[in-house]
This record gives sequence, structure tokens and C-alpha cells, in this order.
Amino acid sequence: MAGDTTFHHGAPKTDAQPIVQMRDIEKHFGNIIALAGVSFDVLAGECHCLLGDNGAGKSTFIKTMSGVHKPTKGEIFLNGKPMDFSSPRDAMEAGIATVFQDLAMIPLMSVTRNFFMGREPTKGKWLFKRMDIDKANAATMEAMREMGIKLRSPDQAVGTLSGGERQTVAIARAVYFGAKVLILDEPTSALGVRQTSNVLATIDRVRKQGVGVVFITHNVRHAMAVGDRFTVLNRGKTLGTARRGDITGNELQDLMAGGQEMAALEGSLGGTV
Amino acid sequence: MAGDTTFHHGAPKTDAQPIVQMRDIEKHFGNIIALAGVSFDVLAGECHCLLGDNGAGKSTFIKTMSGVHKPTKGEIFLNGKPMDFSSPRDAMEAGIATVFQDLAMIPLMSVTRNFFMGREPTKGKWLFKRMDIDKANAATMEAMREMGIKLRSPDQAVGTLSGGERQTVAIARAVYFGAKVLILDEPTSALGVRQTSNVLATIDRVRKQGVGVVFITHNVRHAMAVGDRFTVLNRGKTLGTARRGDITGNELQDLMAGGQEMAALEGSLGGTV
Amino acid sequence: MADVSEAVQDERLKQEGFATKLMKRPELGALAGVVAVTIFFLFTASDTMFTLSGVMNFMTPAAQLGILAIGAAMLMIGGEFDLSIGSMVAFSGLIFGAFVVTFGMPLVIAIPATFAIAAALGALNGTIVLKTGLPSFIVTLAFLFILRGASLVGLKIATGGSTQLRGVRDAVENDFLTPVFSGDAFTGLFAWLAKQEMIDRFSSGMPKVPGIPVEILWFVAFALIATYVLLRTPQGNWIFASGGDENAASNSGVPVRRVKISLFVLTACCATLVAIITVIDAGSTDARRGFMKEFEAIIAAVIGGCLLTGGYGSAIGAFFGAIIFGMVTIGLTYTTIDQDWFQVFLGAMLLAAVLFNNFIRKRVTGER
Amino acid sequence: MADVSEAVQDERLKQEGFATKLMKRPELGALAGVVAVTIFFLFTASDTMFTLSGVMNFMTPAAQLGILAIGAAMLMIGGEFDLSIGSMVAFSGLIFGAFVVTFGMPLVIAIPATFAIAAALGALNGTIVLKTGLPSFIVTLAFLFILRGASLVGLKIATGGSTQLRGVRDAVENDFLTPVFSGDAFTGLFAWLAKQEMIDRFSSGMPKVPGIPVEILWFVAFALIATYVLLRTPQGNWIFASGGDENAASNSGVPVRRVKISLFVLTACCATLVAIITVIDAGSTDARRGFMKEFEAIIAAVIGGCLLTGGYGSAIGAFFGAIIFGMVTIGLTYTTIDQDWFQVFLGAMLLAAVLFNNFIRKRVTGER
Amino acid sequence: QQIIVVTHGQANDPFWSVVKNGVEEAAKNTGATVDYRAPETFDMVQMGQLIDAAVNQEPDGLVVSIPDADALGPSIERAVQAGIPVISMNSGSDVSKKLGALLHVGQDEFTAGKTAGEKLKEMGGKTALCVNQEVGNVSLDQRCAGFEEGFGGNVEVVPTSNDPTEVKSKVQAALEANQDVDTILGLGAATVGEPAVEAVQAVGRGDTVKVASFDLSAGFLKDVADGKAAFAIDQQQFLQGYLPVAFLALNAKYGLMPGGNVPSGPNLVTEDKASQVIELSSKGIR
Ligand SMILES: Nc1ncnc2c1ncn2[C@@H]1O[C@H](COP(=O)(O)OP(=O)(O)OP(=O)(O)O)[C@@H](O)[C@H]1O
Ligand SMILES: Nc1ncnc2c1ncn2[C@@H]1O[C@H](COP(=O)(O)OP(=O)(O)OP(=O)(O)O)[C@@H](O)[C@H]1O
Ligand SMILES: [Mg+2]
Ligand SMILES: [Mg+2]
Repeated sequence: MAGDTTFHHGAPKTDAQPIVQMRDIEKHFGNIIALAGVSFDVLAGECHCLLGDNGAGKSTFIKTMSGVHKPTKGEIFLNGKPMDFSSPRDAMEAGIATVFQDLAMIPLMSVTRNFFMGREPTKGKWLFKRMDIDKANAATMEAMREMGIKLRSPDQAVGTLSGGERQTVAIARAVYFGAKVLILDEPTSALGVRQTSNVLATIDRVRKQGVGVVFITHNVRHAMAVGDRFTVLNRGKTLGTARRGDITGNELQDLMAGGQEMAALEGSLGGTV
Repeated sequence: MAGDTTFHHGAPKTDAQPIVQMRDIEKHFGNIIALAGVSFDVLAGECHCLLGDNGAGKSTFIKTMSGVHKPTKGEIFLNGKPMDFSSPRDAMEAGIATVFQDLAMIPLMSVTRNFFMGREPTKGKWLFKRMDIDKANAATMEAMREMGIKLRSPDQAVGTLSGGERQTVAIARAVYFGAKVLILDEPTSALGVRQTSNVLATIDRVRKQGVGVVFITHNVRHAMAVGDRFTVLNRGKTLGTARRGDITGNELQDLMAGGQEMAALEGSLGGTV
Repeated sequence: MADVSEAVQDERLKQEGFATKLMKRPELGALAGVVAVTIFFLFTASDTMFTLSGVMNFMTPAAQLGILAIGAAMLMIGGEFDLSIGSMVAFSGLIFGAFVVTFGMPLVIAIPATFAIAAALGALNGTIVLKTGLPSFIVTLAFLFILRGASLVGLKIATGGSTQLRGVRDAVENDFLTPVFSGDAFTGLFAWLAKQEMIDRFSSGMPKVPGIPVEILWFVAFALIATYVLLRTPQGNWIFASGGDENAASNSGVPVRRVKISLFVLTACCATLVAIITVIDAGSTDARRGFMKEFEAIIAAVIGGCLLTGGYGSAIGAFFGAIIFGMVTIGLTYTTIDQDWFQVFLGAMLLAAVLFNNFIRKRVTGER
Repeated sequence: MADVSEAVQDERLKQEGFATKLMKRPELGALAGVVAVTIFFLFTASDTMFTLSGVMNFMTPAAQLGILAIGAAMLMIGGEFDLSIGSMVAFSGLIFGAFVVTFGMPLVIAIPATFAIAAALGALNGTIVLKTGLPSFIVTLAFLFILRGASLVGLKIATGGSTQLRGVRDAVENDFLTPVFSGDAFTGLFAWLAKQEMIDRFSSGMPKVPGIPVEILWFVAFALIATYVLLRTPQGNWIFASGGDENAASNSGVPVRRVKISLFVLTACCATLVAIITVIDAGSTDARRGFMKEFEAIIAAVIGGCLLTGGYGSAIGAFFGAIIFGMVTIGLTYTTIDQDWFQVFLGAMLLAAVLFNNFIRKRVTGER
Repeated sequence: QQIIVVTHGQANDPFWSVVKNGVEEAAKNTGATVDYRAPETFDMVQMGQLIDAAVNQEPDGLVVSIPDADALGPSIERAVQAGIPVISMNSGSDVSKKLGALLHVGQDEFTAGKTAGEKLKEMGGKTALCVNQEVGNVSLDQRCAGFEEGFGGNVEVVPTSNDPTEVKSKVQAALEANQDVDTILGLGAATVGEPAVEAVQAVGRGDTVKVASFDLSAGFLKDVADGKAAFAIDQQQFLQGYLPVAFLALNAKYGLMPGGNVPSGPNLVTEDKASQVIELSSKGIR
């Protein structure tokens, strides 16, 4: 385990109180143990990267944070107060916006309807309170263009969008509504070059506005580019947390591969990942 | 369009006859034009990268190649003979194996059953011809381990796998059955560091065995690592094809962003994508 | 708004005719079926079918079915089924009849009380489905049996042994709310029209059609409201989302539980509305009211383009679906077809109507 | 194989009891429902219900329903519905009856011919569904009406005006194939057992149960074969795949069309088998045969754990589902419950059985 | 004493609910324990199984209706062989003896239909509708068939559901489509008879079209009393429930049994008698 010695456990006790703090989270699915005690926190204005091998438990972990799963054990604190989200809506109302890895989109519905799903803009009063479709359409097109995607029409069904277009809708949606904590689960996986740089720029921008960002990725360069702290999960446990500058890209890469030696690659491929 | 001049149109007329050749493919969905005339070919033993912005039409294009969509216009030749696939099964039988971007997995079914879906190994004869479950399970676990994923059990439902685990199943499946042409639509998007390098190594290996590989990715480094030729799509049209060595990573990156200027990024983010 | 017009000029879009745009709406697809059925009957049925009285005649059952079908459609769009609708018609009818006849309540109390009980049962249905995670098919199926049985038992108690409770018409005759739920609307207008000889009348001078049966007005109004809710309100968006993908909707902050329970309450209330209308109209209720209506309502919704898997469909589609179903069942009586063949034709015409609708839609939208 | 055992030792797996493993199988979940229903009747029903003759008595309808239910379950797993099963029972019964009585064919010709016609109709159903892309719900619904109507017309033609065709028993009495499709098996054994006073007998000395009704043997055999096909053959895998996600399955090379058409043929053949068994057993057929059986078959399949959305379920589940349904409907007559309350209890017991099954499964597997 | 009644009519069918009331009253008067059972739809296969279930309990008497002798025969014979006294009721008078039943209480559906047909013909009918709310239910089909024979004229069967609105619309449609129709026979008073009267009124042909119906319902009797309908055909099905149970109870107690079949109908209720029976009908006795 090459990483163990070079990986400095980050010292989180700083000035700021974390917005969200998770302590010893465990999550079991039937007889499968997905998380075996993970602690984690996010400060305001930082980008905390959550890294790790496939199946390490990253998605499961952020799902407990965003109210989708109830942890089997462990506590969640929001601004220091213990929280018990019973649904994602609760978490959302508490200021936690999430881009899930599976995007949480309805394929049969239009882009606009997906974009505003659950938080539709309305106009009119009383019985005549209705969705402001024009505004919603315009806002959707605008938000998508900011991310570098020019949609043909806001009425297109999400199911007919390309993989990257779909992912962009999910990201744009989370960012649009603003939040205290923004969780992004592999947001750039299906994105093109231009869209990816837009997303990274967006992370940087919202972080500067004081939002705490949790950023999951498999791309070390993306992590190094925007991350302030890095937590690595492995097989349901945390390998520790490092601050920016305490760790190099290569060390991080080794840790992300599960603390094991990298698979040996033919010469031409080395160092390309 | 910075790329136009630096992008050398690849000269395909070489010694080998292409395994698959596609000419002037168009594909319309109702009033939406997804492909507006794209030509493309794959030679035996080469890795031909298909690149382009989100929504450029890459997935649609390879779907016409693998028999999912019928092209609205255009011709497909297999070993020089015109082909007209009426289903993915036809394409498969003609030796075209595909990893789709949406993976083509059944969430409710077990890993093994997904792995062998449509091509189940059997034992016994006549009425007693049945699935060889033990063999299938063992083969699945083995193929997954080769890709760097240690499954808990081959009975786990695919719907409960992590994003990367799922993607690995799809890739392992396509590789396992062998083919003359292997199409990979963003195969590494959800993969961890170790799994990614395994996949790139696998591409390299099958290419050396004489298989033609079509590799779609948004990651320039991955493309440069294994690609022999690079074709860039933009808004349903091809921007041209370049051979390895005729083009640099940065040029390619610019082209992939749709031939437009890269979105300007804050200093700290430059060059990380 | 600038974006939208810009997008339309996108070079990756073909020009699209107005007809195409219209037909793409699931609401309007079902209209093709109505047209096809109408044309069929114009050629085969007795002329009287499309006189004013003939139209009212087939629209009345269509309206009653349609009120149920629109409720069922909304629930189906929300991803659930309610198989207890038909039994609920019988049960609500019993409750309402007992309130009015046995307890002599005025409508202004009896009707809200009936709705309240139905809504509570609908909510119970929904709560069981959501709490247990059982498919709504099986839960509401249980209620299909339970409510049907309860209606029988209740009727026997209320009447002292009979399965028919009578005297509703007499009990509500002078109630000011009665015209809202029964009889015909615009009778004055129709009488005037008859006087002007603008509509058919009997030799006595009375118009053949005394007015528009109120259920038709309820039906149309409900279809409009349901369409408005589905397409123009946040709640409508939530219904589509809940049915399209429950997890995704819930993860995006849609209050899926509340939406689904409301929909179960809605279908129960639709059944109650039909029950009240039919009970007052017929003056009686019996244990077989609403028999198989759940089934017909789902049929009408599916003819109208709802997907059984949820997340897709429309209220207007169910509106036309109910009209198709009503027209075919009643219309065949106007033809000279041997009535032994009734079911064969019913099946064939339903299939033909849906096929035609499907064919038109495919042609127009250019799906492959 | 080494991998599998290695995986079991994975530190990310909790130890899991044998009971847990068993209960996780959808096949066995439904067993809990059977147990619950049995316990209920042990306390409330007359003792005769669980004597040998009582068991045969409720197993016979369960078996007839079950044969349909297993077919329906396989089709549902494959992602489609067949609402025409019940009408198909009537139609096949008519065809078979006409072959045997009107045309005097021997069974060895009449039975294959009936199956061939049914299979063709099933294939027609399937082809229409696949060619048009319409939901199978609506297509087979059309066939529900068409076949029901055709049975009526056919019966009237075959009998010269009646809706009941009689005389089948006399016609097949001496056919060597009759014992395969009707009556009781192992009669010799049962007579001997009665003589030894090992089983109940009437005062006349006849065994109360003359043998095992053949439909029960068909039912068990079919359940075993269906389970084997679903779980152990490539075709079974294709069925799950086709129902789980048609596109994904087709993209992976599963011949989805062929699978689905075969399943439609299968359900039609199941209906025909039931038709032949009941027609020979009853000696007659009428236009109401199989009425609502499509519905009961789907109910049994859903009780047995099949998802309406497809891709999940089991034949053994449907097997137990049919037994639950048969036990409850017949069992209630062994209790002293008033017939008026029958439906209330039927509904409540179905719900209770499914709830119990669900509860047990959740407890055992630790789902949240 | 335990007596079991198995019929083909559901407990919520207006006709059969009266039978069931008769059964219950006999149970009360004789002190016997009586169970009434019926399949959930007109299902001969299931009805046979219900008879088998009853035989298994070895009751002191069994009452059955026999709409399909082929299908039910074996089960009834099994009961007789098991030594259970069997009385048939309602339908099956022709086969009752052959199958070993002690006697039959009731009225043949075909004959009743024929009687109605003859009466309506006598009243001047030429073209008739037979409105059948459950096509395929053999006992209802037989009513229509008997009617056709007795009526002699032109008879069209109109298949409908149980839904009064639909029945009314269909009858109205049939009346509009065929102006010659002068007679309507409904096969159930509450489900078909009442809406048929309404339909006739709605098309304004109350004076030319005669409506008659099988069975009784308070509403239809009122129509008869008001002259809107011609007559109702009463089988006095209360007797079909009451008598067999009473006979069997007495049989079990004292070994008594009448010597022959008891015809419970048909009995035409016309304008003059109708108002007397309304009260009883709304209590489920007639
Ligand atoms: N509902 C579930 N039931 C059973 N096992 C599950 C379930 N959800 C997740 N798991 C298992 O828990 C483990 C962690 O999954 P998770 O999705 O959190 O991984 P991840 O770190 O997000 O991986 P990736 O980078 O591939 O997305 C996986 O091995 C997965 O198989
Ligand atoms: N079935 C469809 N109906 C309508 N439009 C479609 C359909 N499928 C794809 N499209 C449109 O065609 C365009 C090309 O989509 P495609 O999936 O091929 O893009 P892609 O190049 O694979 O993008 P990505 O990199 O994001 O996966 C997109 O704009 C998409 O919206
Ligand atoms: Mg993940
Ligand atoms: Mg793509």
C-alpha cells in the first residue's frame, strides 16, 4: 500500500464550522455492507473531493447525505444540529442540492419539465396559480447555454437527449436553484471538453460564493484542479482526508486505485489516465 | 475555426480493405436531424476514435452501425458487401460487438444473466439443453476480475451495482464474446483509475489481435493513447479524419470542442481538462 | 423567449407542419379514433344515431364512463392503478342513498359527507400502497372485492333484505342541489329552440331532447380542468414525474407520496361523482352498480394513449377514449348487425380505432 | 467456481442464514401467503376442508386457474399482458366441443387441431402487438371481446340456437386419450387405500376421493417445467430480459420478437389446455366459460410476486398465487361466513395474504 | 341439521337475493343451519366444485339449481351416492329426477319465457326486443329463446351490461333504429326493466311500446301500476329458496317429503295486482 505513508491525514479542526458533518456512517443493503463507517464534512466555500475506486461506496455515501438512503448507523449534522432527513425533499429544503450519478431525470418528460421538476415557477394567484411555462423554457435554454449546450428546443424529451446533454441538464438544474451545499456525483463523466471546463468553472464560481461543494470524480486532474480537500474511500471505508498541497496528483491517483499497485500497462499507454 | 487548417484529412486509401464502411449516413428523428451525412470506416487491427462535442451524433452514428437504428439515408458495407441490419442481433452475428452508452443492461437481472444475455452457454442435449450456470458464473467473475472489479457475487442484481461496476460488466461482456469489430461508446466514463487503464490495455490487446475498434471518448488523453485514426463529428457532420501523428492533442481538443474557441477558464483551471 | 425562436432556426431541425405539431400531442391522437368511428357509423348506422337525441344518447354513458376514465388516466399517469373504482361507484351510491333516503339528509349535507367517506377510502388505498410498497394493482383489487361486498351487505341492512335501495328521486325532488347532479341543463333554451323548430320535437311540441344531460357538462368540465392541471400546473408536472420514475422524481424533490395519495383520493371522488349522478338519475341504487367500470375506465384511458407503465398520457386522450368506447357500445345497436356479433364488432372496432389513431400518428410524426 | 466461494468470504458481505436465502427467492415468498391462509382456515373452516377430499376440492379450481396463471406470469415476466385468456378458454372450448361433438373427431385429431387454432390466434395477438407497437393490453382486450363474441356466435351455429353445447362426455367416453385430460389419476391406488381404510370413504365403501384430478397433475408438471425454463434455460433468460427492458435486450442480441410471440402462443395454449380439461370434465361448454379468468390469472400471478411492469416474477410464485386464490374462494364456503360477506372476506384475505408475504420477506431480507 | 344451498346466482343479483332471503327465512323457521353458496359469475365449472365442497361436508340436505345438467350431473350424482337428500330448484326440472333429486321446486326458464311471449303476442306485439343483461348465461338465454318461441314474431336480442345508463341508452338506440318495435322484454326488472321503461318514455313511444320484464322490482312494479309497463313475470323465487330448505329440514326431522315437483311460477303480475306487491318487493320477498 504505497499510499499509506505519503497520505497525510488532513487536519479538519480549523476556524470554520462545517455545514454538513457526517459521523461514522454505515449503510447495509440486506447482507451487503456498502459503507462500513465513514466520516466526512464540508465547509462553506470549499470544494471537497470524494474519490475512490468503482464500488467504493461514494454514491451510496452522498445518497445518505442527500436524504435518499437512511444510514444504517451514524449521525448527520447540519450546521451543528443533528439531522434526520426522511426524503430528498427534506434535504433539498435544508439547502442540499445534488446531481446524482443516475441523474434523476424522467426520460419521457421534456427538458424544461425535468429542469423544474419539484420546484416549478408559477404565476397567477389562487386557483389560477399555474406553471410559468415561458419563463421556465427561457430559463432552461439559458442555463443550458451557459453550460455550453445549445438545445434545439426545450420541449424535447430528455430520453432523446444525448448522454452529455442529459448530464448537463442535471448539473444546470442543481446549480440554478442555488444551495448551501452542492453535491456532484461524477458530473463530468459524459461531458465533452467544452462542457467539462464549464462545469469546473462553475464549481469554482459557486465555491467562491460560499457554497460547499462535494465533488466526486475519477479524473485526478479534475480533482486537483478544483479540490480544496480530498477524501478517498476504499471498499466502504475512508482512507483519510488530505488538504490541497499536501498531496500530489500521482499519490492521489495511487490511492484512488484502491491503494493497490496500478495495473501494469504497455509502454504506450503509461501515464495517460 | 482554428482547427480547419491544422486538421489533416486522413488518407484512408491504404492497403487494407475496411471491415466496416459507412457512406453518407443520415439519420432523422421526426423533425430532428441527428446525422447529416457522415462517412466512416474501420480497418482490421486499428483503433479508430470517434470524437466530438455532446450531441454531435456519435452515439446515433454507432447505433446505425450496430443495427439499432436504420439510417434514413446512406449505405453500410461489411467487408465490401452492402449490409442492411434489421436488428442488433444481425449485426452481432456479423461480428460487430457494441458497448452502448446506456450499457443495455437489465437492472432487475443478475450480473451473470446480463453478461450472457442473448448468448447463454448451454450444456446437455435436446430437451435437457440448459444454461450452464456454474460456468457462466465463473466466467463472469473471471472476466470482471480481469477488468479490475472484484464482484461480491455473480447473483447480485445489476441495478444494485455502482455506476462503474455496471459499465465494466458491459465492456467485459463485449470483449468476452470476441468480434471482428468492437464498438465502445464512452466506455471509461464511469470507471475508476485502475479500471480505465485496464480498458485501455484491453483495447490495445484486441487491436493487436486484428479486431477493428471504434472508440468514442471525450478524454483526449485516452484517445491519443490508443487511437490510430481520429474522426471528429460536429453537429451531425464530420469535420474530417486524421491519422495518429498528424495531429497533436491540443489540436484535437480544440476540434472536439466543436471547432469553437475553448471557454475561457480561470487561471487555476487552465489545461486541466 | 429569444432562445426559443433561435432554437427553431437550428439547422438540425426540419420544418414541421402545423398538423404534425398538433398530432404529436397525445391529447389529439385519440381524436383520430373518434373520427374513424364516426365515419364508420355514418355509413353503417341508422341516421338517428347522429341526430341531436342520438348524440345525447351515446354521450350520456360516455360521460359517466369518461369521468371515471379521466380519474383513472391521471392515476395511471401517476404510475398507479385503481381497480376499486367500479365497486366504489356501488359503495358511494349506497352511502349516498342511505344518507338521503334512510336518514333523510338534504343534499347539501349528504353530498359532501359521501365525498368525505370516499376520499377517506381513497386515501386508505393510497396509504396502504405507499406504506407497504405492494403494487397498487393488488391492493385496490382487494378493495374491489371488499367494497363490492360491503355494498351488498349495506344495501341489505338499509333496505331490510333487498339489493335495491329505492326512493332517492322522491327524497331529493325538491332539493335545490338536485339540478346540479341530475336531469338536463339548458332546458329553457332547448324548449325555445324546439318552438323555433330548430331542433326535433315530438308531436306534442316538446323537444325530443329536453336539454343537455348534466353529466355531459361535468364530463367536459372535468376534462378541461384535468388537462389544465396536468399541463399547466406544478402538480401536473409532479404527476408525470411520479409516474415516469418514482425514484428520480423523489430524488428531485417531488412529494411523490402526497401526489399519489391525492390521486387515489381523486379517483375515489370521481367514482363518487358518478355514483351520485347515476343514483339521482335512476332514483335507486343496487349492488351491481359500476360493475366492471374500473376495467372500462382503464380501457378508455389506454385507448386515449395512456401508458400502463405510467408517466405518459393525457386527460383529453381519456376524454376521447371514453367517447370512442361509448360510441361503439351504443352505436352498434343502431346498426343492422346481428346482435350476437356485438362483442366481435366491439372488439374489432376498438382495435381498428386504436390502430387508425396509431397509424395516423406515425405517418404524421414520421416515426420509423 | 473458486471465484464464487472467494466472493462469499468478501468482508463486505454479512453472513446470511439459509432461511434468508430461501425467502429472497420470489418463488418462495408466496409460500408465506399460503401458510397464512392455511392457518386462517385451520381456525375458521369446517374440519372437512383439510381432509383429503377437501384438499382435492380446492386444488381442482386452483389447478385450473393455476395453469392459466403460470402462462400469464411468463407473459408478464416477458413484459406483456394477455387479456384474451378467459375468452380463449370459451373459444377453444367451443372449437374443441364442435370438433368432438359436431364433427365426431377422435381426440387424437381434435386436440392437436384445437391447439393449432389457439396457437395461431396467440401468434396473431403477438404479431399485432409487435408490428404495430400498440400496448398488448389494448390488442388482447380487443381479442377478449372478439373471441367471446365468436364463441357465442359459434355456439349458436354449432347447436342451432343454444348457447350451450352438450354431449361432449358421451362423445369422448371411449377415447383412449380421455383419461389424460379428464377424470382422476391413480384411481386404483385410491380404491385400494380406501379398502385398507387408510383414506376416508363414503358409507357405500367408495373412497371419498376417487383419485387425483388430472388437472392437478398438469398444474404441478407445468409449474415445474415453467420454472425450469425460466431459471435454467437460455429461453428463460430471454424472457426476463425482454420484459426487463425491451431495448436493452434487443441491443444485446436477444430475439425479443420471437420470445414475445412464443409467449403469446403459450398463453393461448394454456387457455386451450384448461378449456379441454374443463369441457371434457363438465361434458359441456357454454358462452360464459372462462369469464373473467384472464383477470384471476393476472391476480394470481401478481399475488405470486410478478411485477406488472415486467421482467420480474416466477412460475412457482404464480403456482402459489393460484393456490392462495383457490383456497380463499373455495375455503370461504367451508366457513360459516354468510355468502353476503363473501367478497368482503375474499378481498380482505387476499390483502392479508399478500401483506403477510411482504412482511415476512422484508423482515427476512432486512430491506428498509 | 345442516343444509347447503348451491345455486348459479350471485348473492348480489336482485333475483337471487330474494331466493337467499327465502332460504334464510326457512332456516329461521326450521332452526336448521343453512349455507347459501354460489360462484362469482355464471361459471358451471366452479359451481360443480362448490357442490363437491358441499358434499364433502356431508350435510343433511342439499339444494341445487341445475342450469347445465352435463356439467353438474356428476357432482349431483356423487351427492346422491353419498346418501345426501338432494332437491333441485329454479332450473333443471327436466333432469332433476334422472340425476336422483327428490323433487324440483321452481319454474323452467324456457317455459316462463314462452308464457311471456304468448301473453305479449296476445297483447298485439309483432316486433320485440329481448334485452339480455348477461349474454351467455344459459338460464337467461333460455328465457329469450322461450320468449322467441311463444312470441312467434320478430325478436331481436339486445345484449347489454348491468349498468342502467347503458341499458337505457341501448334500448333507446334500438327503438330509434327500428321504428317497428312494439314490445320489449327485459330479463331482469331492476337492471333492465326499469331503464327500458325510461327509454320508451324518452323516445315518446309510451303508448305504442309494451314493456314486460322477468322478476320483480319495486320500481318496475310501480311502472306496471302506473301503466307504463305491461306486466312482470314472477317466479315467486322466494318459494324456491324457502320450500326446499323447509322440505329437507322436515325430511331430516321426520322423514317427510312431498310426492312431486312444486311449480313456483310463472305468475304474471299485471296492473291490478302490482301495487300490492311493491311493498314486499322492496323488502326482498317478491
Ligand atoms: N441497493 C443496493 N443493494 C445492494 N448493493 C448495493 C446497492 N447499492 C449499492 N450497492 C453496492 O454497494 C457498493 C457501493 O456502491 P456505490 O454506488 O456507492 O459505489 P461508487 O463508489 O459510487 O462506485 P462508482 O465509482 O462505480 O460509481 C457497490 O459494490 C454496490 O454493488
Ligand atoms: N430518439 C431521438 N429522438 C430525437 N432526437 C434524438 C434522438 N436520439 C438522439 N437525438 C438527438 O440527436 C443528437 C445526437 O445525439 P447522440 O446521442 O448521437 O449524441 P452524442 O454525440 O453521442 O453525444 P454525447 O457525447 O453527449 O453522448 C442529440 O442532439 C439528440 O438530442
Ligand atoms: Mg457512483
Ligand atoms: Mg453519446
